[in-house]
Amino acid sequence: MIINHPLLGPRDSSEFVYLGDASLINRPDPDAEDRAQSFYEYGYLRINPAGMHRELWFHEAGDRSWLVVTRDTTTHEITSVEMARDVARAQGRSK
Amino acid sequence: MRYSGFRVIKEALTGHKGWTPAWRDPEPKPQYDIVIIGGGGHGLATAHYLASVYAQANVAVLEKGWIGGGNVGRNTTIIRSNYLLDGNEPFYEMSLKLWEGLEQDLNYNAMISQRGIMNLIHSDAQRDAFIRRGNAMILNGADAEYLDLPAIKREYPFLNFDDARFPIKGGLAQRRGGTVRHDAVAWGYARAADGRGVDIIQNCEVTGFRIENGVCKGVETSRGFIGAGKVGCAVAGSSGRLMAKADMRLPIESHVLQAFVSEGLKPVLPGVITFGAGHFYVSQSDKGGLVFGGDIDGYNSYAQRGNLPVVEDVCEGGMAIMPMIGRARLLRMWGGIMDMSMDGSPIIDRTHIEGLYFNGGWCYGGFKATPASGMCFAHLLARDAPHPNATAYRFDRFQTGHMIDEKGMGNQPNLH
Amino acid sequence: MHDLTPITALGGLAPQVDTHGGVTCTEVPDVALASYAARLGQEKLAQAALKKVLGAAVPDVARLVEAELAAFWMGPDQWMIEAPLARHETLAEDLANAARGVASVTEQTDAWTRFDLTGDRLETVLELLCQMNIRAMRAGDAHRGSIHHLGCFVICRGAEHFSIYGPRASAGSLHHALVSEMKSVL
Amino acid sequence: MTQKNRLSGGQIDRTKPMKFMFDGRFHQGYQGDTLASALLANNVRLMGRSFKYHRPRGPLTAGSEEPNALVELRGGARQEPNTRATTAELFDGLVAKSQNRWPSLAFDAMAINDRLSNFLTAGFYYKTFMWPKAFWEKLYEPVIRKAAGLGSLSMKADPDEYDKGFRHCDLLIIGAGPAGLMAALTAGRAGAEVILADEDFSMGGRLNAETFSINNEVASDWAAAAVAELSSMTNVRLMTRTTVIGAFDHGIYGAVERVSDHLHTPDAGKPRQILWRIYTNKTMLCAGAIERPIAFDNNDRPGVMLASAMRSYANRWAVTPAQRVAIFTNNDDGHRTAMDLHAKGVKIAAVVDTRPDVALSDDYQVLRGAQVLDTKGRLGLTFAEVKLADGTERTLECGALGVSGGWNPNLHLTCHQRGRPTWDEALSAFVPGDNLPDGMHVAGAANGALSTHGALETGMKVARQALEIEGRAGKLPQAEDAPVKITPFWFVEGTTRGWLDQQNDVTVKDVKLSHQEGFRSVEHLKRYTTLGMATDQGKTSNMGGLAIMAELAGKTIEQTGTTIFRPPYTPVPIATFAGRIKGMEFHPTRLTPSHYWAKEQGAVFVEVGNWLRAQWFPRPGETHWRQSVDREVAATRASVGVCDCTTLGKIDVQGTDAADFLNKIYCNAFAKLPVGKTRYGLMLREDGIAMDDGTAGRLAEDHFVVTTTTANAAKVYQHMEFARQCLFPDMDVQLISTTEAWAQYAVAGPNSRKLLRKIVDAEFDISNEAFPFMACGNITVCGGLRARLFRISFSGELAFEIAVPARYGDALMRRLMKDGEEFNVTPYGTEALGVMRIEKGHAAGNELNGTTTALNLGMGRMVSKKKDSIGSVLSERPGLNADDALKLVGIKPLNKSDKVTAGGHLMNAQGPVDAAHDQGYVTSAAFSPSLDSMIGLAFLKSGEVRMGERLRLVSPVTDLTVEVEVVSAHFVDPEGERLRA
Repeated sequence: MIINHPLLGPRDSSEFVYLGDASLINRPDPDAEDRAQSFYEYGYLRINPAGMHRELWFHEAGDRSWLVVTRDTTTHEITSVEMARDVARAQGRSK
Repeated sequence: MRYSGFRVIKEALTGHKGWTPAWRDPEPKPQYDIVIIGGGGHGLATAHYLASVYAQANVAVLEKGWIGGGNVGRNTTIIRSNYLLDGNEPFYEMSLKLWEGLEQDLNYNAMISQRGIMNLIHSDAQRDAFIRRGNAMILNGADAEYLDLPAIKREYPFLNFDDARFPIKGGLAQRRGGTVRHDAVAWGYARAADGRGVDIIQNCEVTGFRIENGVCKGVETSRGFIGAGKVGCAVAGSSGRLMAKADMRLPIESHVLQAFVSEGLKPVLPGVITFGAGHFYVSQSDKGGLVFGGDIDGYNSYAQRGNLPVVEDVCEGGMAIMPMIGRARLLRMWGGIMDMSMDGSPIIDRTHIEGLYFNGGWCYGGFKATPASGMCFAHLLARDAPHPNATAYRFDRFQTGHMIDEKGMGNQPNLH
Repeated sequence: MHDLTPITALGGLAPQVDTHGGVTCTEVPDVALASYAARLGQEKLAQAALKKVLGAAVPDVARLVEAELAAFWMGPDQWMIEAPLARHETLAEDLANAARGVASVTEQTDAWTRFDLTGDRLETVLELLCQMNIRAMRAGDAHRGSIHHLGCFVICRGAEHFSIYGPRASAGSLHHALVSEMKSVL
Repeated sequence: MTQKNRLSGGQIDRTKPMKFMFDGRFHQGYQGDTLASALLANNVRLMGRSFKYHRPRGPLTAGSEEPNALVELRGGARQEPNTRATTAELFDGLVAKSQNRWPSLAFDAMAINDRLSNFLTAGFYYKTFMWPKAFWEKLYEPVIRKAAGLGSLSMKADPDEYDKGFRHCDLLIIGAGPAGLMAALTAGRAGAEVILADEDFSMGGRLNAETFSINNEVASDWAAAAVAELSSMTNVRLMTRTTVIGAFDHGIYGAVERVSDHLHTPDAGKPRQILWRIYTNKTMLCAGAIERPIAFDNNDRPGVMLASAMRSYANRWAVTPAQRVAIFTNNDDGHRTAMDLHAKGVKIAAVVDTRPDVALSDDYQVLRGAQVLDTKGRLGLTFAEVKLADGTERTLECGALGVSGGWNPNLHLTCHQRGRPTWDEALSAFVPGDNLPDGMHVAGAANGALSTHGALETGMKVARQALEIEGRAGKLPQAEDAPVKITPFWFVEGTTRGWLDQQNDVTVKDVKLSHQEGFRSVEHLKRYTTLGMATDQGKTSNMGGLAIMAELAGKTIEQTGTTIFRPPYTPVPIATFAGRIKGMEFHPTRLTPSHYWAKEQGAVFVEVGNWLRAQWFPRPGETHWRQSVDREVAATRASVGVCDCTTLGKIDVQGTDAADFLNKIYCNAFAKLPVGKTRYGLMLREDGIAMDDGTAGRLAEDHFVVTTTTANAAKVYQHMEFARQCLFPDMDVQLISTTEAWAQYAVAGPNSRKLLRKIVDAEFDISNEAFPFMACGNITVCGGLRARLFRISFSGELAFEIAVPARYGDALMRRLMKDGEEFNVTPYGTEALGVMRIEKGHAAGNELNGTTTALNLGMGRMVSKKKDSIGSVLSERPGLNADDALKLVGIKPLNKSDKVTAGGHLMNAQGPVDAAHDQGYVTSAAFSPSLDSMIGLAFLKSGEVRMGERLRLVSPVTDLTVEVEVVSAHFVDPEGERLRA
C-alpha cells in the first residue's frame, strides 16, 4: 500500500508500523468515577468496521510521525492522511 | 449413503450412477430450534455435534455463499495442541483428540495426517519458554518432546545449520500434530450433519437479527425471516460485521492473513516445521505442494488479499531456515480474514442478548480448533452452560482481567 | 588532549574504500553530528537560531542545506546538523548555546555511519537498495527510508554523489548491502 | 543430430547451433529456440507425464500457460523442477530430464493409474482409505505422496543470488505485443516515464508468431523497429524476460526479471532473478489472449496442441510438431494455422470445423460441420477419429492436431484485487469487468480487441486516455482487421474421458460427477475436482469446465461465474521473493563497540535481537563454558569485571515537560528526581502489564537519559512517541535514540571505583560521598574525552556504567583492561551478567514476559496511586490482583547437586502432578558460584508468604523432578550494602 504522508508525500506502507483504531487517541479520564469501565472499553472494544476506518500508523522508517489514516477495510482505498498530533489536539487532548 | 472402498469399486463398475449429493439443498423452514450463522468449519461442526451428541435435530446452518468458502477453505491446514496456558491447552487437546477420530465419526476421509509439528528454537530464552510450554502440554495430558540440536539434525538434515543468522538450538515437537485436507473438513461435517437432518442452506445471507425486548427471536435473511429458539454466530472474520447488526462492539479486529502454496513436488518435508526466529511455517500437502505462511499483514482488512511486503517477509524466513526450497516456485497466494481477538484467544459465550450466542476471535487458531469449537459451541447452545474445556473463553474476561495471552502481546490484536 | 585512538564503524583505523564498475563507495567517518529539535511553541525562534548557525535558511521537508554547517531534515521541527569531525567535542554544546533553550540538542556523531557513493550509474545501484524514487531525486534531497531492513538517510548531493547514513552498529551489514549491489548491476 | 521437423525461415539464429540433452540424449537446436521448440524440431513430442494418471504428455501451448511440458531443468543444486519447456530458453549445454515418471518417460510404471482411472474419479479419496484407522499414515498416505507431486528438489541450498529492486513510473505497460508496443510509442513520444515489461525474451508478442504484415512490412520487423525506437528514448525503460506477477494495492506491481535463466550459470556476483516492485500511476494491461482447447476423448495425446501454438512453432521457431498435421476448430482462426503450415510445406490432413457453413480451401480439405471424436497413438498422436456432418466417421492420419476453441482475453491481473470479469457474447469469452485495480486500463486482445488493427488502435487510444495526452494522435499503422467468427463449441457430445485440465487429469466425466454429488458452485467444482489448481492455474482449462458446469446446471456461463485469479501470474521461485535477505544477511547484524577487541580475546558470541554480544571469554585450559562463566562471576564479585552493555536502548528525553512525561510513561514517580541522579523505572502497557524496565538519569532539569532493555528498545521508543504525539500533544518533549552513539560499559566489583579512578579525569570526584549510589553525570576521561558516568548496578556489586563516543569504545576497553591488570580485571559476557542478576533477583526478559504485572514482580507498591500513568487504571482489574497471584521468588534445590530448569513447573511437595495443581513456573535458572548451587527465579502462587516452603520442581519434557525450597529472590547481599559501598 501507499500512504500519502502529509509532509513527505506517497510512501510505501512497509515503512510504517500499524497500531490500530484511531480511537486509541481518546484515552479516557483517569480520574473519572467510571474509569474502570471507560478504560476497558478504550482498551478492548472495537467497531472494526467493514468500510471506512480511521487508524494509527507510525512512520518508523521515516520521520517518526504518527499518522491518522482513513482507509476502507474492504478495498484498502485511502481517502485521507493526517498528522496524529493535529488530530489529537483537535480532539482536545493537551498534556 | 455410506462411503467405503467397496462402494467406490461398486460405483466404478456401474458407471458411477449411484452417487448422490453429499448434502441436500433444502428450502429454509420458517422456524428452527437452533439457527447457526456461518457455513464454515465451526458452524458445520457445531451443527454436527448438536445433532449427533446433543440430540438437537431441528437445526439450520445459514451460509451467505457456498459452504466451506471462508477460512476453512483458505487456511494452511495445520492441527496441533501445543499451547501454553491452562485456558487454552485442554481445549486444543480435546480438539486434537476429536481430529484423531473424525474420519470414522464422519465417514469421510479428511486425510488427517499426524506427521508431527516441530517448533524450532533459536535462543536460550526461547528454549526456556518452549520447555515451560512443553511441560504445560504434558501436564494437561498432551504429548510434547524436546529435541536437542543433534536430534534436529538427524530428523531435518535439510535445515540451515551452516550459515544461519539465528542458529538452531533445538526444538519442541508435538508428534500428534499434523495436517488435514481442509475442504474435506467442511464437506465431511456438512454431509454428516445433513445426514442427521440438519438443514444446510447456502446463498442465504443474514441481514439482521430480530430482537424483541432483549430476546433474539430469529434472523432476517436474503431468503426471508427465519425464526429460531437460539441463534449461534460462528462467522470468524465477519464477526464484527455480523454482530454490529445486534449493536455489539467486540474485543476483535479483522485482519488479513496470507497463505501460499508452491508447485507440486515429490516428498520433501516430514511434517510441519515452524521457524522460531522469523515468520515462517511450512508443511507439504498430499498433492506435493509446500503450504506455507507467516504473520498477518498487520492492518485491519476484510479484502481477503494481502500485499507484497508480507509475501517477501515469509519467503525471507523460508530461505533463512531451509534454503533448499529456493528453486521451488510459489504457485498461488491468497488471503483470509482473521478475527484477531484482544488477547489472541477465542470467545465462546452467550451475549447480553438472550438467545444470541457467539463463537469467534480465533486468530490463527481457528482451523485446528474446528472440532472442539463445534463441540463446545454445541454444548453451550444445547445446555446453556459452557463446556468444561471452554470455561475461560468468556466475553467479560477483558473487563475482569482474566486475559488468555499466549504471546504476551497485550491488547494489540495484530501482534498475536 | 586525550590519548584514545578511534576506530571507524567498519572497525578500521582508516576509512574503507571500494570501487566497482565506475562507482566508488567510501566510508566517511570524519563528520560530527547533532540533532536539533525545536521546543514546543518555540519553532520560529528555534529556526531563527539554527539559521544563524547554518548561515543559510533552514532546510525544508526532506531537504539538505550546505552552508557554514550542513543540515538536513529529520522530522517535524527536527534537523540533523553536519559539521567537520574536529567539532564533535563541542558541536552539541555550541548548538545548545546558540539555541538558548528554544531547541533540544542531542549529540549524534557516533550514532551513525556514513557511506558516500560516487560515480555515474548510481541510480542503477540505488534502485536495488531503497524504495524511494531515486530517479526523481535532485541535489539537496534528503530522504529517510530503509535499506535491507536498516533505517537510513539517503541524501543526494549531486547526480553523481549520494550520501547514506545508517546505524553505526550495523555498518558491516550496510556496507555489505551497498557493495554487493554494486557488483550485482555494474 | 537431425532436426527432422525444422522448417524454413523463423526467428532463430542458424549460425548459432546449440547442443543440449534431454533424458540423457543429445540434441541440437539454435539460438532463439525454447526447449520445447528444439525438442519438436528433433521430432520429440513426448515431454512429460500427467499428475494423476501419468498419461504421456507433449506441449499443449508455446507459452507460459503450458500445463504439460514440464521438466527438471539443470542439475545439482540448481535443479529446477516443473520448468516449462515452452518458455525455457535454449542455451548451449542445457540439460533437462523428464519428471513424475518411473523408470522412464516412455515406460512409466505409475501409468497403471490410467488403467484404474475409473476407480480414481474426482474426490474418490474422500470416500475410502479410512479403514483400518492406523493405515492412513502408515500405508495409504506414503504411497499417495510418493505418486503425487511433480518434479523434485535437489534438497541442496540454492547457490544463486537474487535481488530486489524498486522502480517508479507514470505508466506501466504489461505485454509488448501490438497493443503494448503501440501504447509505449504513444506514451514515450509524449514524454511520459514508461516501463514496458514482457515475459518473453523477444518483444512483439503474437507479431513474432504471425505471417501477416503491418504497414506492408513483416509484422515482426515492424515490432523490431518499434522496439528500436523505444530503446532510444531515455524516458522509456524496456524490461524483457520480465513477468508482471501481481497487481497490489495503490499502483504497486510485482515483477520478476529473469536475468540469468537463459545462461548456463549466472555470471559472478550477478543475480539469477530480480523481484521488482514497480510503483506506477497508471497501468496498461496488454497481455493479449490465450487460445482454449476443445474437449474430446483422448484429446491429451502428445501431438494434440493449440492451433495457435502450432502456428507459433512454425512461424517463429520454424518447427512443425509433425510432417502431417490436422486442425480442429470452431472459428476462423484455426484456418490461419492450416494456411501458414501449408505455406511452409507441411501436409495438412484436414481442417475439421464444427461449423457447417465455412469456406472451403484449394490447398487442403476442410471438413465442415465435423468433429474430432477420439485419437490414437500410445506415446504420441497417430490417428484422429472424425465424425462428419453426415454422421459417417473417418480416420485421419496425423502426427499432430491443432485445436482452436476460440480465444480468452488474458485478464488474470484484472482480478488480483477481486475484480470480476464480464461475459462477452460476441466473443463467447470473459472480458475484463468494470471493477479493475485502481489506475489500470486494458487494451488489445486482453480487452477483446482480437485483430491486429484493434490491438494497435486501442493501444494508442487507451494510452492517450490514461495519460490524458492532448493534441492530434499520430498515424495508426495499417494492419489486418479480421472480425472474430466463432460458434461456441466446448466439448464433443458423449465425451467421457475428454481432458479439461491436462496436468491434473480432470476430465468431462469428473465435472459431471461433481455436479451429481452436489458440488455445484464453481469454487466447489474447482476444489472437488482440482480443476484449474495445477501449475498453470487453469489458464487453458477453466473455461471448458465452466461451460460444462453451466450446461449441467442449465445456467449461462455468466451465471455460473468464475473462480478468482490470484497472484502470481506465473509461478515464482521462493528465493526470488527473499532476494538477498537470507543466510547471514537474514537480519542486519549489530556489533558492539568492543566487538573487534572481544574477538581478539576469543570470546564466544551470542545473538541478542540483532546484536552479537560476547557470551563468555574462554581462557586457556577451560574446557566447559561453565568454567569460564563461574570464573568471570567470581572475579567480578571478588575484584572487578567489565561488560559491554551498549546494547541497552538509550533514549534522550528533553523538554520543559520531560519530567511530567516520564511520570506518565513510568508507573513510579519521576518528577522529583534530582539532577545528577538516576532512578529505576517500570513501564506498563495501558493494559496494566509490565512492558519494560530500565533506568532514567536526570542530566538537567529538562534532560533525561532513559535506558530500555536490549530487546524492547524500538518498541519503547515507538510507545513514547505515541504518548508524546497522540496522548499528550501539548507536552514540550523531544525524543531521539542515542543507543549507538555511546559505547557503554558496566564496571562492576569492589575495585571498580579504583579502576575508574585511573580513567576518569582528576577534576571529577567519584568518591562514595561525591558520587553515591544512583548518581550520574557528564565527565571526561583519559585526558579530556567527553563521557558519561552512571552509578548503577545490575550485578549487585559496587558498580558504574561509563559511556564514551562509540568510536572510542574499542580504545577505552583496551585501556580498562590495561589499567585494570593490577586488580585482575576480568571481562565478562552475557552469561555471567545473567548469573549475577539472577543471584541478585533482578527481573529481566524471562520475567517481563508480557503477562506479568508489577504485583507479580514484587513491585506492586511502585505503581503510584498519587499520579496518573499509562497502565495504572487497568492494572487494578481483579483478575490481575487475585489473592493467590503469582509472585517472584527464588528457589534453591534441597540437594545442592540437583539441577534447576527454567521452564519447569512448581508442584506442592505432595499431591498429584498435573495442570490442575500447578503452583507456578521457573523463569530463569543458573549455577550460582556464590552459593555453589543452581538457583532459580520463579513465579509462585502467593509466593511472598511461602518462604521456606518445600516444593517439587517438575519438567517432564526434560525428564526432571527435584525438590526445591522457596527463598527470597535476592540470593546475594539482600541488604544491598555492596552496591552502596
